[in-house]
Amino acid sequence: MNVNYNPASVFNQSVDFSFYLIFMISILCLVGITGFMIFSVIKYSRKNNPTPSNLEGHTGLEIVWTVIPTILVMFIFYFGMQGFLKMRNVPEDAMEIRVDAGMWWWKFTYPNGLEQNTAQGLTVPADTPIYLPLHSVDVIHSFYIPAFRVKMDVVPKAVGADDNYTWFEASQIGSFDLFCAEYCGLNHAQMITKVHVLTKPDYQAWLDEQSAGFIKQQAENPGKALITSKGCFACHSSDGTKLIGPSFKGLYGKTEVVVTNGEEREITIDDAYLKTSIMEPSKDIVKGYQPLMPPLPLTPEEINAIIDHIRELSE
Amino acid sequence: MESSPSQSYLNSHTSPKWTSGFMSWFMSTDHKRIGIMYAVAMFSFFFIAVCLGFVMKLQKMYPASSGWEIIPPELYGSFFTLHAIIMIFLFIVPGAPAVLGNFILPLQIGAKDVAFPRVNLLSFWLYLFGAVMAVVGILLGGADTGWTFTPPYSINTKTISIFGVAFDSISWMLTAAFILGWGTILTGINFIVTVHRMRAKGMGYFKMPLFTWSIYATSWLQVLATPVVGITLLMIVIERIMPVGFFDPSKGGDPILFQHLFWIYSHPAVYIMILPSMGLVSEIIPTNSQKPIFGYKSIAIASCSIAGVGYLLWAHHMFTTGMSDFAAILFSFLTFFVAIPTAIKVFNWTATLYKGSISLTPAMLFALAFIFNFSIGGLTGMFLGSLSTDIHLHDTDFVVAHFHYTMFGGAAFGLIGGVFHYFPKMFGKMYSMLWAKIGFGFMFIGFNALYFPMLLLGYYGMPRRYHTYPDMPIFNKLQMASTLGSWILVTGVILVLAVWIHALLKGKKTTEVNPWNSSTLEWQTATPPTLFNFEEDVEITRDPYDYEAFRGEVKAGTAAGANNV
Amino acid sequence: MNTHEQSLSPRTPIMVFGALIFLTLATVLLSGLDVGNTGALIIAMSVASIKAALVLYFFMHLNHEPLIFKLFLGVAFFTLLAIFVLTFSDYSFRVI
Amino acid sequence: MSDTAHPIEHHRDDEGTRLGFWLFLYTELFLFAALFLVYAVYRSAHLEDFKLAAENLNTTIGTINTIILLTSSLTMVLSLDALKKGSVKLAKTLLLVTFALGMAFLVIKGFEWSAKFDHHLFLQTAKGIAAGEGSPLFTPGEEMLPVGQVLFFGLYFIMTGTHALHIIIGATWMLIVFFWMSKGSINQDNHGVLERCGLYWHLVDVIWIFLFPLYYLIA
Ligand code: HEA
Ligand code: HEA
Ligand code: HEC
Ligand code: CUA
Ligand SMILES: [Cu+2]
Repeated sequence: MNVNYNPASVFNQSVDFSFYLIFMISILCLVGITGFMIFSVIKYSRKNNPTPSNLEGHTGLEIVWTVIPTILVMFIFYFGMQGFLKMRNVPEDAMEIRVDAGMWWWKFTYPNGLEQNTAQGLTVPADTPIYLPLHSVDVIHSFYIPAFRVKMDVVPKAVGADDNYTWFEASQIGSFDLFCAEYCGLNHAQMITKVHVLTKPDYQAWLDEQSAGFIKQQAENPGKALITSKGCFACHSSDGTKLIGPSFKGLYGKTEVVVTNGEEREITIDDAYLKTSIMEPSKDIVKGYQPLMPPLPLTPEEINAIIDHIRELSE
Repeated sequence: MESSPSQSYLNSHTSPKWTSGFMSWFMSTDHKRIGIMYAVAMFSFFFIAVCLGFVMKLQKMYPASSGWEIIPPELYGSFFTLHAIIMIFLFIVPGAPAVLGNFILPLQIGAKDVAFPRVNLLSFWLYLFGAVMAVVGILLGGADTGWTFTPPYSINTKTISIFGVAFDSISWMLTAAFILGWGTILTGINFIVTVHRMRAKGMGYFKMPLFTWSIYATSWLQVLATPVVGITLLMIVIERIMPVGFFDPSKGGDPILFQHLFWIYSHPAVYIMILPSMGLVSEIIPTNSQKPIFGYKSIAIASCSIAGVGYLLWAHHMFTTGMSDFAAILFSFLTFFVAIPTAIKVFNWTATLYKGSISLTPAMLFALAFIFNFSIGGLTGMFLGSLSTDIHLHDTDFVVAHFHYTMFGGAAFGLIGGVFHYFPKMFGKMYSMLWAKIGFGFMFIGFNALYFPMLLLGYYGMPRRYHTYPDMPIFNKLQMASTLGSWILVTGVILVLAVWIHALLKGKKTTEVNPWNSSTLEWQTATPPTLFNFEEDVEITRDPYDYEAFRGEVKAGTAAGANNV
Repeated sequence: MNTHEQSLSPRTPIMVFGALIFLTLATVLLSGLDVGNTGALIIAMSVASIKAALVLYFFMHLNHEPLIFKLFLGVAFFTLLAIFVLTFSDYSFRVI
Repeated sequence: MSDTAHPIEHHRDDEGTRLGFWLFLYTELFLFAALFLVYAVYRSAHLEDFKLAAENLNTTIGTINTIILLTSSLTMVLSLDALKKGSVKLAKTLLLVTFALGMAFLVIKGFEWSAKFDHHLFLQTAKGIAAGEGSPLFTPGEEMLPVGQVLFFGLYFIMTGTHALHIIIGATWMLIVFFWMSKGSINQDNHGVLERCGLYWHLVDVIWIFLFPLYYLIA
């Protein structure tokens, strides 16, 4: 079964109602207009009706087809607005999951600090309102779940500005597509992940298990946990595959050619180099790659942990 | 009635210095020659954009997982940007006013030329300069921002660079768009003054033909909206070169503000595209029904109210950007008010058919197809104007289908109809009716086969500007249908272009003044028109679409037209 | 050639000029007053509008032009107003 | 281009030309309107920063410049009046005075600009912000301006810069008109060009009338 668009959230009712209302009005207008055109073209063809009338207008008719559309569109507006207001008013008891987006990854942060990346997707309990503040680290993305009829742009904001948000309440168990709907460069079409809707008990079990693993990993290998949660794996692999950026495997200690300020130079990868690569990605560009890596906010400790892990991957 | 073929604008010239060859065109201030030059330039650029669209459709034939890749993602990104920049800034916005507005408007109001013929030529040069600059920009790397140039992406992107970062092709393209804007503005000013100052004796405002009305309304939008986008695009250029953060949040700017400024122009621009075509339809339908247009005054006023109201609803493109809820509701409310004058026009056109004497010339076929396609386009606009449904449909293929229905099924179909209508008058040549109708058939069917599936795709959640898409039966089938449609469509386009080129080169010569028996003024001058349009000053006594009076004049021999209708 | 009756004596322009200088100095002095942000904005913009109107009407001879010129000014003015008001329907309700 | 045969250019329609020129002026106005809109939005968002930043601008200099520009508008009007009355010589003198005032405005503006540059009110600080505090790009010790002030100066430079560009265009045009007046092709009967040049100049003045309080006064 295709689960991409089947109604699956509390918004479907109002959105789909508006949709069908407009659809019915449209079909009515279109059939009327087209029908009348075809009828006239046949009935009043040059052959069938060689002498045209000199009809210039009809005030009554003009009024009718000004007033009726006005009334119809006001209905359309009203129902559209009702549905919209519902989407903008988050229920008090909603559970918060923070959404971060960047080129070209998603990250979902749960209230207990658990983080999920693009490959893992967003897991939520059914029949629970979920409130999602939306952050972007670089350009505008758009958080879109067709089956839930929700969409909101993920806009990078100045310090202190209001963040965008959206919310939904899934009403069906299953996995649904989550797209990025605002053009954000090269891999815009790959910025896709899934929303997994679980029953409440299943969700609780999932959460406990994940959190345990997460906490364990964080304690044992903070670097790997960070690389996973910050979304580095969207562009870097740990098994030698070349993605958007170079693989982390065997990186440490390697000699390679980088372009700095337009000049090529050869370097050996060490702690200091890794540090600048991560803090100021646009300074040294590895030859053969595009300057696409975004600067990510990391504390010095976090960077050290990441570097430790990259070193481990090369041992 | 036949005209003496001796001195048409095609063999006389405005300048004593350049009397023949290329320069006699390139330096000509004659509004008719300028119109033709625009047409030639525009169609050349347009053809590039059609090819880009065609390739995009090919790319979408199969989903990603099938391994199908005609073009890599970075090319797809620049293709839809260039496709849109050419289609919008080089083709459809300057299109109707510059080609048919230039050619027909002065003839329709009995003027010898536009108010500022030299400024008119300057507009053309600006257009050509900007257009060539844009095309050179494409060759030098192009842009991959979408025609909406949304920051911060447009400020940061370096995806596309042939010469590395040294050549900033995005700033280059933005500057080209800025220059094109000035060409449009000057054309607009020219037409407004022409309409106000140069109408023939006796032609009151409500005796002007409806095409003139629509160009007049368009011109106001051009004058008042274009400068806003001009300076906004320059601000992006400045931001790319210097570290000021007008729209960059990391420097305190608000990226949404750019979208406001962009749509302040670009929403009115969609009415710049459609109004002239509406005007053409208002000419074609009464002519081919041989009866007055239904509700002349309300159509004229509707043109102006579309322009006026059209200025006030730009932010309906921004419902999902996170602007304030109040603004979203306000703009949604205002959006619906533009539907009303549009509805009035649509109903009036259909009512004109009633009790007419209809002949289905190619122009008429395109005009009727315009009504059908544009109704679908406009009605899908209702889904987008309504808040809750737009949240779902925004930035999906539904929007793409909506604007192709309006811009292409509407504006471009109207234009093609207009060209078929005025072709004999412009060149004194007749085209093949049969092949024109066959071309129409292909275009109409292909068009709907291409874009109707996209409406459904959008409803099922297919985002736009996607280089590829996830493998799902519903997506796969609809994408395939849409790609097949594009093949039929392109066959139609090629047929239509071939009909025109054939007619120009080998078509039957005609000097018939009024081949369609139209009652408006432009059909009363020679075919092709003489340099200054009218031999003597004209005086208007009747309404433009008073066919009864017109038939009387034909009988009395004071007007040109076939007697037997 | 201008068909309208025009007084070409320099009296009017000089008087208008006097008024403009006066308003300039007045607005500079008034800006010293403590009337709050909105107050200062309103005063400054009102004075500027009066000055602009003077320039448009007298220096740019709008007073001698036919009605159509004034209608055009009206169209431009109201469009400007609409842009500002509608844009602030967003920014008045949002922190950027 | 010399289009001798063209009937439109023979039959002169001064009022139509003026109408067209006014429309052109509105497009200029809308060009600036977009900038004013950006200013208004950021001012409302960063009120305190805008006020602090505005204190770096010198009100006296601003006032002097305003008066210079208003005076130049007056001399422009008088020049046109003189030409209409037939005293070409007086008209030429007044036009030169207008030109000189325009230049004076530019010179003063130039001094103001270079002072701002010296104080690093623009590029350097903006660069620091782009890199963000804590970034190695950021040189410690260099004064950091809050984003609101950077926006203020960015807008200040682009708006006064665009305005100055218009002054330059207007002044160049005046020189051309002056030259034509000397040649006699602009005269009592044919004063349209001077009139349009004047209209343009006054528009530049009107724009300054709004720029002045927004940048120099409401601090
Ligand atoms: C020629 C161009 C053209 C025209 C004429 C229109 C006409 C309209 N458009 Fe469209 N539009 C575009 C070109 C055009 N549009 C483009 C290019 C985009 C996308 C830009 C981008 O993002 O790249 C767009 C996007 C767009 C959006 C944003 C969608 C999104 O991104 O989320 C919206 C939202 O409100 C919208 C609405 C409308 C409306 C309400 C009309 C109205 O004017 C339509 C009025 C017409 C009718 C209503 C039909 C005829 C009337 C009847 C048959 C009578 C009966 C009717 C009723 C009773 C309702 N358009
Ligand atoms: C006028 C506008 C116009 C026209 C005619 C077209 C024509 C076509 N468009 Fe275009 N399209 C746009 C404007 C237009 N497009 C815009 C603005 C976008 C948005 C880009 C963005 O996201 O930024 C877009 C995006 C767009 C996409 C979406 C990209 C994406 O989001 O992933 C696709 C996908 O297939 C597409 C396909 C096509 C095809 C196959 C054609 C054509 O190949 C079909 C063939 C064309 C014709 C048959 C026209 C014939 C007309 C005449 C002959 C006119 C006669 C004229 C005179 C007399 C003057 N277009
Ligand atoms: C948007 C994709 C993207 C993301 C996300 C990303 N990178 Fe990168 N990265 C790149 C690209 C592309 C390059 C190569 C060009 C360059 O050197 O800047 C690169 C280069 C690097 C290098 C230098 C590699 C070498 O061979 O010299 C390091 C180290 C690095 N990234 C670490 C990280 C870390 C750590 C993260 C997460 C916190 C991360 N990256 C996130 C795209 C990305
Ligand atoms: Cu992120 Cu598109
Ligand atoms: Cu719109």
